[in-house]
Amino acid sequence: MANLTLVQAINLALIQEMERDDRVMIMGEDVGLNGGVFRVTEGLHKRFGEKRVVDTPLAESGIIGTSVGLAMAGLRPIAEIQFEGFLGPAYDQICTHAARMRTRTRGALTVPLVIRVPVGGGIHAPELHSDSPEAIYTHNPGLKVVMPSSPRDAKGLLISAIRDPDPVIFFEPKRIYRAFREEVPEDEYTVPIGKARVVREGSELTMVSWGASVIQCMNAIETSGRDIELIDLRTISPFDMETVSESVRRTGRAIVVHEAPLSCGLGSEIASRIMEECFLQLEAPVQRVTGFDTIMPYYKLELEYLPDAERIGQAIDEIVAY
Amino acid sequence: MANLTLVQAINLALIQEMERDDRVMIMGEDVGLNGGVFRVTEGLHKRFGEKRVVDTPLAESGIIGTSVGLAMAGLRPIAEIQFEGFLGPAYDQICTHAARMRTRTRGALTVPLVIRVPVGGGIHAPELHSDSPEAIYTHNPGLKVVMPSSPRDAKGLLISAIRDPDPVIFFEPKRIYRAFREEVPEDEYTVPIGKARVVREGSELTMVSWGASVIQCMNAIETSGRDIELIDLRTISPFDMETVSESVRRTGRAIVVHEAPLSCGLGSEIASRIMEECFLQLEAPVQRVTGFDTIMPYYKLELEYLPDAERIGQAIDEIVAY
Amino acid sequence: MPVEPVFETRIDRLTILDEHGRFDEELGAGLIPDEDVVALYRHMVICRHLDEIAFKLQRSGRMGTYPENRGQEATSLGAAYALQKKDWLVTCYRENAGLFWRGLPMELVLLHWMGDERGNEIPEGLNVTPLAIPIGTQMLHATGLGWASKYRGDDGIACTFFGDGATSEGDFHEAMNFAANLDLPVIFFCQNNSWAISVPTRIQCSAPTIAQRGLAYGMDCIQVDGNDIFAVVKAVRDAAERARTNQRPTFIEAVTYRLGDHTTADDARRYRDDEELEMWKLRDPMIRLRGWLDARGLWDDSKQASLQEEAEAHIAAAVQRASDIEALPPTEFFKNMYKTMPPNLQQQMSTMRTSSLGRNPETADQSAVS
Amino acid sequence: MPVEPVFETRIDRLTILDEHGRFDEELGAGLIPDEDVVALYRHMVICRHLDEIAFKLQRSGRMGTYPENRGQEATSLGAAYALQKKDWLVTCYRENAGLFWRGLPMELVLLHWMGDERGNEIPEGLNVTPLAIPIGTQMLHATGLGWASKYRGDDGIACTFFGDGATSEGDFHEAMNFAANLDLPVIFFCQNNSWAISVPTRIQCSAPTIAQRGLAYGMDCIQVDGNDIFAVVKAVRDAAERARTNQRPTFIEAVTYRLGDHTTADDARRYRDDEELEMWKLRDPMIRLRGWLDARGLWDDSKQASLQEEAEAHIAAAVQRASDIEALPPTEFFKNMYKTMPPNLQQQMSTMRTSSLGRNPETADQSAVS
Ligand SMILES: Cc1ncc(C[n+]2csc(CCOP(=O)(O)OP(=O)(O)O)c2C)c(N)n1
Ligand SMILES: Cc1ncc(C[n+]2csc(CCOP(=O)(O)OP(=O)(O)O)c2C)c(N)n1
Ligand SMILES: [Mg+2]
Ligand SMILES: [Mg+2]
Repeated sequence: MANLTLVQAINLALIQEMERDDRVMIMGEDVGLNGGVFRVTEGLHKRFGEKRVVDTPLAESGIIGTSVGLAMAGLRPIAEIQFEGFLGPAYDQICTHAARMRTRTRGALTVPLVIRVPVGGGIHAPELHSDSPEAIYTHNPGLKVVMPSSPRDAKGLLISAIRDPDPVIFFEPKRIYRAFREEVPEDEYTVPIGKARVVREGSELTMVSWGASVIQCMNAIETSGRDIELIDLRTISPFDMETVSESVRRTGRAIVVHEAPLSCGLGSEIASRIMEECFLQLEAPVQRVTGFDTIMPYYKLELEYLPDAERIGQAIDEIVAY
Repeated sequence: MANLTLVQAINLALIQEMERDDRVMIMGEDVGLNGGVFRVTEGLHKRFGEKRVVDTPLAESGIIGTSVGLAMAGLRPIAEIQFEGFLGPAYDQICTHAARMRTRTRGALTVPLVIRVPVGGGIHAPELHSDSPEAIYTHNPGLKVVMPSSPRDAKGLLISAIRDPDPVIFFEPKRIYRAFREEVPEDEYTVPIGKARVVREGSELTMVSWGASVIQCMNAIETSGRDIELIDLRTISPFDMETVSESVRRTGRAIVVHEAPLSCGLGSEIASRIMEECFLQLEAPVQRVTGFDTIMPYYKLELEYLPDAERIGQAIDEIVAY
Repeated sequence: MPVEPVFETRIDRLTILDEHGRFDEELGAGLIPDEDVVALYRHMVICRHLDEIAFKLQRSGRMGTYPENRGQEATSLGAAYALQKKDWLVTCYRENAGLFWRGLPMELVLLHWMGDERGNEIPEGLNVTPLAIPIGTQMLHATGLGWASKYRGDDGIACTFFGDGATSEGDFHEAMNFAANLDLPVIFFCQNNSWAISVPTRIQCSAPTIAQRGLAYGMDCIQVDGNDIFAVVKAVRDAAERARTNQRPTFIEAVTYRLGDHTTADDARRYRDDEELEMWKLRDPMIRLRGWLDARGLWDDSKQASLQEEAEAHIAAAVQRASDIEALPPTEFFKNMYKTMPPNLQQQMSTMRTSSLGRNPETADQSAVS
Repeated sequence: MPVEPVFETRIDRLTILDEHGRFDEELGAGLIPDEDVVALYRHMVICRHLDEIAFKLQRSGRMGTYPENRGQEATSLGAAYALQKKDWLVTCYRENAGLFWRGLPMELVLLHWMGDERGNEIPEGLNVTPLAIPIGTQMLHATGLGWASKYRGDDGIACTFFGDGATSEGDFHEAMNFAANLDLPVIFFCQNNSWAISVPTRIQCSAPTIAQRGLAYGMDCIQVDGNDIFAVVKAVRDAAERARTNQRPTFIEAVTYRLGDHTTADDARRYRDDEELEMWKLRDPMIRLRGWLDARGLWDDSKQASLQEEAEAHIAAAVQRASDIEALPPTEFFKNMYKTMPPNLQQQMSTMRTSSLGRNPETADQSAVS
């Protein structure tokens, strides 16, 4: 066990998988000598050489498109997109090719690719450095989407992602890159993709979240003093509806919390599924505490935009009183 | 009044707006001499000349990015993207710039741009010619998204879109481009963006749909023989929740129908909003009859994928029996 | 010197067998053994016949939209001939001739255009990617495939084909730039056929040549007469050599012409002059090659007649195989979304429903599972 | 002739005042009136001082990430000087000097980096676009803006700035290609400062020059010494002339250097040699211009001292204005999403909630509406 930050846990997972499998390679902007702008790939260039840790031209579609080719040829590329706001230029290669190659060719060609992307707000970054586009890649079929909220999960999920035979977008909540440390096993281990984690059990209400918002939920729950079950989805797509349903059937109430805008966010899917699967048990409409249906503002106001313990707390009070 | 197809109605709207406002110009692939691959811009090149009807290089990001510039300079570009499957390369310019310029500059620079895009399945077209990405541009704030289901609405909505001070994605359901005709006023008129149309009133159940699916809904309703209210959303973003809520509060039951995949589709947002706003009136969970969470298959199986009268009919039976 | 040249260059155009039948012995002699020229010619005739049949299938409603390859057979065929089996062919949709030469079963292409993913189920070891629908995107895959060969040190290269229109897409630029700057063994093969649907090449590229697009990347680049299979073979061979020995990419512009409509959904008379078409018909790569063979006594009308019969039988058999294929189960499209089907898809597939009351596994009719 | 040249060209490099202080009288004499050279120099000094202050503001937590412009002042300044007020400046984020010359209030740039959209509220008629964060995307807007001028026939042009890294993005290619093929009055101005964060230029472009990227489009292109404001002014003037009279775009590669870190979030020592930095410090455009002025008796130490004071006062006042600006109401970000706020946003804004029990308008506290 080592006491690691999220950044360190991811770095460790990368090292271990690269040691284990020489088909694994890393590519992206500034991932080499510089170790990535968040230092997630720190030391890897030195350790594995420039053949396996490659600084690419500044072109996101190029990074993903060539990764698709590398993956079709049987390698295991891990592509870094520097910020989620720069996934846009790669959208087409992700959704048109990475996500479709297996079904297009009936498995003759596949894309075992991991796309690592820092995500979310709260670090006072410039424009387009604070968004949360996970629902976009959930609505687009053919991808897996993962977002850890803790160092331990991060390591295990990333190892699963690297070994996964299908393309995985691995979102790293930058707000908690270094926010806290956790004991992380030094040996390799996997956390399964598609399985949620019950962070805390409870009977009054089910709260579902992922990424950095999980921390906000914890704070709100602690402040509320109520017996709330908190589920960290960990995998966004395909998400673990079984765990959510089972919980809501017990508690009868649910709140979903995420940073992304409300409309057509993953919260809407979860709320709909809860209604569908727990209709007769529901005591109140599922509440969604999310980003607003606006562009994430420049950082002076980002904390007004992001769901925080206070907003979550209000929703708790209201839903319990309903 | 003239008896027009959807294609003709759109063509007429384009002509009338170009006559009225010489800032209006059209650009895209094959929109000139060829009149567009669906002939929507037929005759415009001849009528308005190559300055106002421009064949561009084959580059969707280029089409949208230059349109953003044209619009910021005060022109009224109408950009055609040849098929919805080719919006991908333009995703970044749409969501990063067109959608953000007003809020970024607090209104100092704005993007009065219309992006016309044929959408949806059912015409036995090749891969990537049959998708329904409307929810993607609904989750991304800052855009308006419109999808008519009839020639009359199409003309009025397109005129509204062209006059709108903000970017509008105007989706044209290609399955009904020429499927039927309708009396369309010859004079110019507008249909307001953001207002649904009650296609048919009813008391047993509310059905919400848009685009080509509205026709499938009508068929299912007729077959069912039930007293069903059918709402054609017409505008996807921002959608007219008021009309939906008012209806469901009366009927207590709702089905949403769309071609796009289920998860995080607009159906999920509508279902969630219905739960939120009509919780106490709901007699059954809102049902979503949609595309599956898979890639739209090649055309041999596209009719298995698309929601049709039969699948909608099953949902009607089940929800009424619930 | 305040104004000083820092870079000088030129673009060459390569022709070996020109449109007037003149053959450059110096470059051409021994380039392709006679029996191979015959084989290539035979192959072209067969592919040309496929176009005819596919066109008819489309018109009679037995096939969806189909893009004729007519007039462009020499390009991909010459390239496929010049390359090795281990090299990747990363094509668009006008490279039937090259794909069949490599060994792609003809019915796969038919199935593709019949709206059936089985047409993309590339047999193992063939090293070709499926026909690419989104224009300009597949070149990046070639860059990645070439990169993988370099990574592994397996001496393979990737050759990607695309149209003049495709060179306008951003992905084209990124693919070329990655290959040039990371030193990757890739051949970028542009089929400049004068048109992108109704848009003439000058809207895609107003420079004197498309070949010079390679200069932006410091890449070797050349223009070839794309209706001259000898020139194509030589250019691709040289490029392959460069890729294999120095890991350097090459950009080839092959000047050719689309003799048919863009696809069966198009009517080129709306935008294209008859004169232009007639002129290019004279430059048909098949006519040219036939002339070369005739002149050398390697071919004659009776051979042609029996080849024609052979072609008809060959294509008829392929059409038969494509038409006889068993119907897909309606749930087919769920099956290859992921290696392992996640629960939500299992649920949707087992009921063929998305509405929850229908897809509730407890109440669903389990017999629907296929 | 089987191999025949079809295109020949070369790229020139333009320098007028070189790094050794040599001035080409033939090209340089009268290019910029003496009093303007003084004004430009003064402007550079003031901008340089802004970097210093902004850096300190960031370090003391009063500003977010900030990208120093240090060492690159001559590029955008020379261009802004050479252009007319009606021409658009479409910048990235290292063009402070040009923007201020055009008249952009300095506090706007400060506000931008302080995380405040008011920094992008460009005063009317200034014809500049906001600082662009997504690399490589803004050039397309310039192409559109130039197109609009041509459409209107108003004789304006657009000049867009971007880094060496930006030339790797697909949008760069599309912007250049549209401008060249549709004959649009646009100047593409690349600031090649050797680095894109930690990635050296050769990874972005392994060709001998970045300038030759323009050859792909048949565009006029030139390399200039970007630390020589005379060369920049001449190149931009020539390009503007070409754009205004022939609607033709030009590609300019200005070779310059980023003397600071990429931004305040970066530490260039991790990837950059000290030697390289030291060499470039000697080529500082400000030192060079000061030398020229000194030699002509147009400047001296006492002028420098009073300018320094003036700069300090000037920047201090701008910082003051940026800091004194009234706080934004928390609901501010709803207000400019659309010209007319749709109901769902009104609802969310009035309650600052997304959860429905909180945003129900009947139960919501209407006093929250701002
Ligand atoms: C990204 C994208 N945009 C638009 C289209 C529609 N489209 C199909 S083929 C074509 C023209 C392609 O021209 P070119 O690259 O020259 O190839 P050619 O058909 O001439 O062989 C267009 C615009 C598409 N398939 N993909
Ligand atoms: C699309 C996009 N990708 C990545 C980034 C992150 N990023 C910011 S600046 C930069 C380097 C830019 O280099 P260059 O274009 O040379 O400009 P310079 O900073 O050197 O002036 C990168 C990669 C971004 N802002 N946008
Ligand atoms: Mg073409
Ligand atoms: Mg740079």
